[in-house]
Amino acid sequence: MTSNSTLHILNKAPEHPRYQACINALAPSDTLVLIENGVLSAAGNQLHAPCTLYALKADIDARALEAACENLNTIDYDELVQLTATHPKIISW
Amino acid sequence: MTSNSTLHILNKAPEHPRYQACINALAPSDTLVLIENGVLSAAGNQLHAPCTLYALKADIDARALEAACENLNTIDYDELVQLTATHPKIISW
Amino acid sequence: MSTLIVIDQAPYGFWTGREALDMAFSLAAFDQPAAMLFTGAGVNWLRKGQRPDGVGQKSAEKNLSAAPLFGIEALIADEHACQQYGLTESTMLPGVELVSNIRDVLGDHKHVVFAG
Amino acid sequence: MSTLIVIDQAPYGFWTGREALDMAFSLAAFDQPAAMLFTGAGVNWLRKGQRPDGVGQKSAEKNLSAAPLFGIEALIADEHACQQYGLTESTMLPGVELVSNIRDVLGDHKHVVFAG
Amino acid sequence: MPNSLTFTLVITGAPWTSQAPQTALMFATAALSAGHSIDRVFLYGDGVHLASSLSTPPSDEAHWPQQWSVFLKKHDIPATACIASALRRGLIDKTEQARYELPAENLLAPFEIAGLGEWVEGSQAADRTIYFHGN
Amino acid sequence: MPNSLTFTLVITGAPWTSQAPQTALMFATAALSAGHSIDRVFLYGDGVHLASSLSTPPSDEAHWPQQWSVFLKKHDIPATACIASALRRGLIDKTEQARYELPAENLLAPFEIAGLGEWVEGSQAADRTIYFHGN
Repeated sequence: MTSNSTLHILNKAPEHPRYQACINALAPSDTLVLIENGVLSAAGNQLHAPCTLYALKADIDARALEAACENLNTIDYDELVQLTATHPKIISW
Repeated sequence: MTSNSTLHILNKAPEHPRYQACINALAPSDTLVLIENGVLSAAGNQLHAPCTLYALKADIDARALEAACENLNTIDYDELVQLTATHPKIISW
Repeated sequence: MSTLIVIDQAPYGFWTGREALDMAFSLAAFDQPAAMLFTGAGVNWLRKGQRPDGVGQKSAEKNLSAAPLFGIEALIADEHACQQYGLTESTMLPGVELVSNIRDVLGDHKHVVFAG
Repeated sequence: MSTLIVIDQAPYGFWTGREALDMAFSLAAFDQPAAMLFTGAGVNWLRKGQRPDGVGQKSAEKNLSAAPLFGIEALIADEHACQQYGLTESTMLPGVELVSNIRDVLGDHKHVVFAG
Repeated sequence: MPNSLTFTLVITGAPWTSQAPQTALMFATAALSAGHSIDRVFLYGDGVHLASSLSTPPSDEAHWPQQWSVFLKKHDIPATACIASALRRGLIDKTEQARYELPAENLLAPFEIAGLGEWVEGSQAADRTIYFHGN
Repeated sequence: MPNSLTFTLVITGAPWTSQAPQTALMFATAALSAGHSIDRVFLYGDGVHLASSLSTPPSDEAHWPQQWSVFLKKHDIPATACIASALRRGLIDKTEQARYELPAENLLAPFEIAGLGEWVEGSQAADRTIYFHGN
């Protein structure tokens, strides 16, 4: 259980204003999961997250970002559920 | 008739990615009309348009931006129609 | 612990803010503590003197001014966003708390909710 | 003179791009000259090897690859946006023209249209 | 004063999501006042929701589908919702109800459902095509 | 392994506009597989369009309202569309059809229409409330 950390679920492309708002809100003990258009931030080295980071594999595959994401921890929907189970506090951006 | 210039109609707040794309596309001979959330760029001196500029009064009033817009040319819907009539080329952003 | 409803989109152009406000009112109506955070273009909800007759909508300012009556615990605004949009004490609704560190505000609430 | 259909939103997360593509195909079907411009997050339409089975959608790449067959005159991409999203010649669909000055592209077309 | 022109209006933003239908109506009213004509209105993408016969806002709020319906009828302006956008989003006329054996239809008169060809024709024939997008 | 938890899912993004309904369904399926339970699904804002009985995508495309309907029935999960969001957007059940004398109803079973109280109750009662927004 990592009960002191917040799980952030981010589905916005980096040019969306809520993307940067989420990044600014991250604490080092938090966990960030990129889903949907959120995975696009892994393209072109735009991503600078100061905490534990995951990205959803189905969304990476859809957008052909396997190469850009090779240094990220990729997860499937089962692992996303597990992260929500171990984090009592979750923010969907 | 100002047939060489493009009329740009911009309804996005300044933090929307299409806002800056529109501003970047403006030529000095163009005309920009701010409508809807576009008028928010007049607040806080965020607006830097290199061309003729108008803002729609109904949208300024709704958002209480009369003071911020006092140096802008404000127009009503009739004048907006007139601008579309005098500009053969129009881009709605 | 309270629920924080976040509005980060401007009024009139978007409908999401009104639906966020309804969420806050609904929590209060069921005696659940609720606060609201205005950030990004959402701070434009807080400007005094809105006159939306010409755009055929009801006043967002008027809707929001009912928040204390409904029992919303706090209206919190992102200081930086207020500066960006030229909002000062004199142009803003009364009773809004300005904060510079959003991360702390998010940390203070058990639930943090966007309406869309 | 041609109509330029602009896509500035990413595929899969938004539906607008597909409806933009339908507009371009429709123009071509009625023998009206049409070109497409990809800019902002819209350049992500152009990445090779999209496999959207896991998100329950049809391939945007596959849809787009029909453009020359349908008679779309040009696929144009904003060079700067391609750089931002790490798109290179080797990761991009073939036949895309890179441009650095969007203003010129907009100026070259009689109609410039976003789908939403 | 410019000559009388014909306008095609395209609305892509939904009511109760964006301001597009309202701005478009104010624009359309002003265009007619100035002596121009509107040869057609085309709803595309989320804009098709403007043509719902079931929209029921609170009675003290503007009712954009109804306002548009009254305006279109009064001035005899044809208005079309794109069939591909409409079917996906559950906007259905009698013909499509029969074709797909659906339980109801919900298209507000005088809106009709047709293909993108209407848009192509409109934007070729009209002097001006103006788009009203969501925010 | 964590204990079995209850989830409330809130969907605010519309199908054929956003990816939210699809991501939510994948999440919901995975949650049940892991032994968790979903105590309710709440549609809010544009998310109410997921509950349309008239959505008719091309036959070679995913049909998200139908997929959700099958999933909810199979697992006996209650699902509610917010009444205020739904009425404005033309999403109507039999009760509202009668109350407002509307020409049809278009609510897909097993979705129901109810107030935000459902959301308040869900987010208080469930161990986790997860939101699926548009992009």
